[in-house]
Amino acid sequence: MTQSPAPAQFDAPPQAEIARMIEAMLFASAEPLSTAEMARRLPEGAELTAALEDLRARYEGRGVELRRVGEAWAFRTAPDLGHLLERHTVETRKLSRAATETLAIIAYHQPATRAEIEEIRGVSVSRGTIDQLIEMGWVRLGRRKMTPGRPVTFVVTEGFLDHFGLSSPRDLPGLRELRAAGLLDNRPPPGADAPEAAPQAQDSLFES
Amino acid sequence: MTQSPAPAQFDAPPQAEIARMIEAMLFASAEPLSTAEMARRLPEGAELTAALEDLRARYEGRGVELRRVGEAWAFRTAPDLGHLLERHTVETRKLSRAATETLAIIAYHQPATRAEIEEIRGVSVSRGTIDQLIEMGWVRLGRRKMTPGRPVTFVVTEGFLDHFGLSSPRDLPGLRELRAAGLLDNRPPPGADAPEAAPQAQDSLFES
Amino acid sequence: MEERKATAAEDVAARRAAEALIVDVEGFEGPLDLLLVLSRSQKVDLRQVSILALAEQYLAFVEQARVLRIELAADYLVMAAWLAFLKSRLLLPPDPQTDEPSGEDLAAHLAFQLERLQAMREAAAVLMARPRLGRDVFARGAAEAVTVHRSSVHHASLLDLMQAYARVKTRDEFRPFVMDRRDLMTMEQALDRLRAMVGEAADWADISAYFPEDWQAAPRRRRSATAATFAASLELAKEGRIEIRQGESFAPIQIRRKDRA
Repeated sequence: MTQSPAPAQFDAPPQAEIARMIEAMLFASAEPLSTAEMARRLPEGAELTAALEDLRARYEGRGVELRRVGEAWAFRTAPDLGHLLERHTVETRKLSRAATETLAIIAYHQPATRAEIEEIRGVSVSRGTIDQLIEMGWVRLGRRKMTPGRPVTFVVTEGFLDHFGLSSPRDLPGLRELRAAGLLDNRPPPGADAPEAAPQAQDSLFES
Repeated sequence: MTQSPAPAQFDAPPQAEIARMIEAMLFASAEPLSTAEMARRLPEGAELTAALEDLRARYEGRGVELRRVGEAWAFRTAPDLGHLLERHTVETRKLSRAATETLAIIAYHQPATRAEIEEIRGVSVSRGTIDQLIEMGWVRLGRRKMTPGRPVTFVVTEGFLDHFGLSSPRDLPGLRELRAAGLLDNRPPPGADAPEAAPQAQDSLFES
Repeated sequence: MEERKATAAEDVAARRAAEALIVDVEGFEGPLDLLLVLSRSQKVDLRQVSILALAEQYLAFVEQARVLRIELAADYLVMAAWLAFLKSRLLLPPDPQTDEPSGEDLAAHLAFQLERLQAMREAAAVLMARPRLGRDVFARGAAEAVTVHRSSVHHASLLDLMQAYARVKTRDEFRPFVMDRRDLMTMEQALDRLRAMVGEAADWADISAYFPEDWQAAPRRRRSATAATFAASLELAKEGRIEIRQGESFAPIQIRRKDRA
């Protein structure tokens, strides 16, 4: 790429100067500029076409290109560099309540069918919720259950264990421990000799 | 924040390619871009300094120039071509003499306290004057001075440098001469007790 | 006639001078600015300005303002007083007894202040004359904003997980409470049973003897039967149909038929 000082063979230094002027005008303009508009602003008798061609050649293959837009001209970012004008930001969001509960149930009861999850949550589980957990790499399909209809089951993944720092789903604390740790709302248990329902339920589910 | 995909997976792109990328980014921005912001958008390991210098040299003498503005860079039209360009920005309010003097004093003496400005001008500085300069984005608060009362100081901004076409406050016209002549010294008046006690010194000068 | 004309002309000139002075005072940015303007009338380099002459000019200016009854701001008068003091210092030989700054030192500092103010004025003018952004120099007109793509990563902690599970599992603890009646004997049941049997009870017998067989063993059932039967016994005693006794605290409670008198 040659620098702008006017080539010696032209006795008209204006051409390089005209190119400079066009360059500044096109750069500063919010809209593409028509040749008529440029000519109006340039000194009289300025040879525009050659200067524009000169300028276009100068920018060829560069980060910015001089492009014809209809009857007008404009600088445009080189098409392959569009990605530089994009910025990707990643927001960390809290997992929704439905997803967290579903994930917890799968972790505590795996392999768990959708029906089992729904029974425990007491509400239906949307497809999207389980899809989201699968997309996140925390849940995957387990073996089909050997019960009528052979429903699919869901289990947690290695990625899940990794993320939550568990070596096995059995490391998850039971209800009694959760309560002892103050993680349950402080409500009196329903009966003094009521069995620890959760771990039993959990076990039975794990074994079923 | 994820990086934009690098064209080459492992090798950092060659300097010419980095220059193209910087050219595209800077062309697309009306505001100066900091080297940090550019580096964030470039492929990892991209050598910025050499590419910027390369690009600056490429545009020397052209209709558009690459300028350093503090820690940032920007393309700006060549100063001699202003007459060709439409003044699409609102004409800046004509600054009062008090405002221009205050701006110059802050620029040349920065960080400058209000007391210092007042001592140099020999009159009190109205709040509105400094507020106006701050509103224009030319002056901002600097660090508090480690003198009694810990007064706030004022410094000029990157916007100031951009507006007046300066790469750094060190490029202020005549700075070296002024310094050599001792005119930027904070010279205490004779008989003043504490050299830092500018307002007191001023008072004593006028009242003794 | 001539004289009167001349006087009128003088009056006009004086009035004009006074008005000009008023305008000038308003145009000055304080005493230092006025001093700087006055110093220019000496037509010398600021470094060689005669501070003594400047002080005299300033004092003459203030005096003129006083004669013309022009109100001067306090700082002009303060400066006048200080310059009068400086003038006396410059004219009198230095007093070797005092360590106060000499007239020359004070004058030099004033000269420095004037030079510094002048320098800053010139710097401001040079700065303002530079090619300026938006007037002489322009930024990219068709700036392209950086498109920001936002994506989300969802996060949950182990604590969130455990709390969610606990929440689900304890939801059941809040269903409406229904008493399990299988192991519960009501007083009515005990009363019915006792009424039917008490007619035969001529001898003292523990109330537990009146429990149904399947309420004897299981502690929970036995507790409930004891409470219900005791309450029924009290009821029958009130009706005068039985007598109750207890040997001592916590000894078995015994009942027998009370024969009517």
